[in-house]
This record gives sequence, structure tokens and C-alpha cells, in this order.
Amino acid sequence: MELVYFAWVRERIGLPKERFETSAATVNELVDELRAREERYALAFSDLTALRVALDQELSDFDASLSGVREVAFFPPMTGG
Amino acid sequence: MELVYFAWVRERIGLPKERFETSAATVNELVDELRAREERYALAFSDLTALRVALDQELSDFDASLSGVREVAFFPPMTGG
Amino acid sequence: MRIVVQEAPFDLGAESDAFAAQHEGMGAVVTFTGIVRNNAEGTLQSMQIEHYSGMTEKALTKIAEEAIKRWDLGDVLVIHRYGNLKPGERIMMVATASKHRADAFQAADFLMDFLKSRAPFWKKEITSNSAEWVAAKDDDEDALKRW
Amino acid sequence: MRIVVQEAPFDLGAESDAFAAQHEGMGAVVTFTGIVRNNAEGTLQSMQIEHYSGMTEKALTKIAEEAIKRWDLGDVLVIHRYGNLKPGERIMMVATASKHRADAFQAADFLMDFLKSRAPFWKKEITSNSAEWVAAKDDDEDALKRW
Repeated sequence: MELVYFAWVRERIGLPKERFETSAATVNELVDELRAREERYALAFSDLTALRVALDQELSDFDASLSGVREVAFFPPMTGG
Repeated sequence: MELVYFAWVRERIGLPKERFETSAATVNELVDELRAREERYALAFSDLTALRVALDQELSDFDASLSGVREVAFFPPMTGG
Repeated sequence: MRIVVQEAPFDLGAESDAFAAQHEGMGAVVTFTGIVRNNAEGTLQSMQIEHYSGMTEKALTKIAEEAIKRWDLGDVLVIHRYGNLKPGERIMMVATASKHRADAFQAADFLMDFLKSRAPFWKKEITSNSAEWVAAKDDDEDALKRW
Repeated sequence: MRIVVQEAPFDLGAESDAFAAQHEGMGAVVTFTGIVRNNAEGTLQSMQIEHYSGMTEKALTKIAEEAIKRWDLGDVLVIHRYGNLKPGERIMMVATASKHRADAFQAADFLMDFLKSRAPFWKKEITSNSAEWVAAKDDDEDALKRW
């Protein structure tokens, strides 16, 4: 699966995107796996209330299923307009 | 005093403006005088709820005083914009 | 604040551009443009707009000043035409600039509501076989109670 | 409906003009323009706007479609830039056309509220000695509840 990061999430993790193989069933499980990887992930995902997630470019929730999902994006609340 | 008419009030009376000497104390008294003048005035002023009045270019009321007023305008409800 | 009452057409693009360009401190610009709509049958030949020269400028200025009092605005522009307009022609525009979008939106909405019922303009619709004064709508009078 | 996401500046005047000109049946056109505001100290050098290419277009289209469902609109235009913008530069604009002014105003207001919090853009303010991501405002999230 493709992981995509924006704004300070991208800066903290140090990458705009990466491929990541996982058997996580939900976004929350995926986040737990990422946190366990390295300090920079633990830092980026330390407060989920400050984060939003999109699955295949649709805004979603952290308890959503990853079944069939190809692209997961993490970012802070949006500030368009 | 100067009387000014707009839209269908102007068309019914047949004039855009005229000088009129009056001792009427209020707009209502002036309207009564005008109604008594000729059929076309009686027609134009037959329904005051369909009319608005401005005194010296400020929207006003039919029971307002005419003291010191130089220009009285009669017209239907406005349709700007 | 700029209030313009004129018979000539105005250049919406240039006006919007100039208004937005001069307000660097303001993050939000809202414009409203009113356009002569054809009637349901598509037979409108022209819209004649009559106004009360002198009172019009005063009334528009008063409405704009009231908007500036109520909202945090950087500027207000009102342009309103009179005379003989064809379907599709622009009748008028307002523009508001503010730091915040809510102020810009509300002030423009307010300006339009008061312009509709408190600025001394009257419209007559001309078709091949009729000439009719546009009646004020109860809705428009009711809209003033919002403010 | 026209949705444009681009790095290049857009011509507000030409866009407003073209949008208004093509809607003869519509009596009311509302535009909103967002402009890079300087900070309180006047030290802003630039605003960097990042976006989620692909999702941005989808999100904007969905918001515009929702507006068309809710109000009687003739058309909707959304232009949003990304990249490096200077104070005073235009970030984005929306335009709505309707037969009735209330629909045009409400739809533009709605579009802006959803664009603020539901379109995947992020802004970073750059000054000579700082670079800071603009935080989303609780007010902006609360504004969505109006609709």
C-alpha cells in the first residue's frame, strides 16, 4: 500500500510518500505499526486528534477498514480557502 | 414646495415634477389637497399603502410634518438591485 | 467607500480586479453582480431603470455607511446603473473587503437587501406588447428584518 | 461547473467577467476571492500552499456538486492555487450564478466553509525568521454545522 504524508506530518516523517506492506485491518492498527517503527513515526502519530486520514483520496476515520485500500494519506486538519 | 413623482405615480399624474404652494402641515394633508385637485391625482393617491414618500430626499411617513420641507417625492415601493 | 450611479455600462472584470488589488490587508473580497434576466417567456426587450437623482446617492451612501458600522470592513464599492438595459446586461454590483470571510459575505448580503428596497430605483419591463412596472416583493421587504 | 487547481495566478477580472457573461438567464452572480493577508507585524514573506493532487480535485468537485444539489444554481466556478504566494496575491475564488440572490449568496458561503475545512490544502507562513504551518481554526470546523 502507498502511504502519503502532508504538511507537518510529511516534515516529521521526512518523506512525502512511501510503499509499506502491512496486514493491518484498520487505520488504527496501521498507525500502531508505524509508531513502533521509528521515533519520527511515533512523534508524527503521537496525537491522533491533531491528524486526519484519507483512504483512496476520501476523508475517512481511524477505525475504518483498510480492506481493498491502495492509498492511505495522513495530514493535519485542512486549511483551504 | 417642489413635488416629485416617480414610476407609475409619475405616469398617472403625467408630470415628473411641479411647484405647488400649500399650507398643509403634514404629508397626509398635502395628499388630501392633491386628491381634491383633479381625477389623475385622486387616482394616483387612491391607495397610500402602495405609495412611499420622501421628504427632502429622505424616506419618511405620511403623518410626518412638512415644516421646513422643500421637496416632497411620491413613488411606489423601490425595486433596486 | 465608492458609490457610483451611472447610465453607462461598467467593466465588472476591471472593477473586481481594482477593488481586490487595493486591499492587501484584507483576506476576503465578496462581489455581487445583478444582471437583467429575461422573463419566463423570453420576450423581454429591455428593462428601463428610473431613479431619483440626488436621493439615490444619499441612500446608497447611507446603506454603505451602515454596513461599515456593523462589520469589520476594509472597503465597500457600489455601482448602480439606470436607463435602458437589455437582457444579459449588468445592472449593478457591490463589493466588500474584509479580513474575515463572514464579514465580507454578511455585509454584501446586507447591502443587497437594503439596495433592493431602500434605494430609489424603479424597473419597468418592456416586451413587444407590454410595458409593466416591476412590483416590489413582500419577500424583499421581509428580508430587511433579518438585520 | 468548472473546477481549476493550478499553481499559476488567475485573472480575477477576466474570470468574473466570463462567468457573469455566460449566465444571461441568471440574475445574480456572487464571487468570493481569497487573498494572502500579511501577518499583524507585516513580516510575511510568502505563503506556501501544499495540496493533495488528485484528492483536491475530487473534494472540490464533491463540494460544488453538493451546492448544486442544495440551491437553485445556474453554475459554479472554483479556482484554487497552490505553491509559493506573496502577500496580496490571490489564493482562490469561487463564483455562483442563480436566478435569486439568496441562493447565490448562500451557495458561495457554503462553498467557502467546506473549502476551508474539507479541501486538502495546507498553508505555511514564511517570515525572515520563522516558518509555521497555519493551524485550522475551531471556528472553521464549527461553521460547517450551519449547513
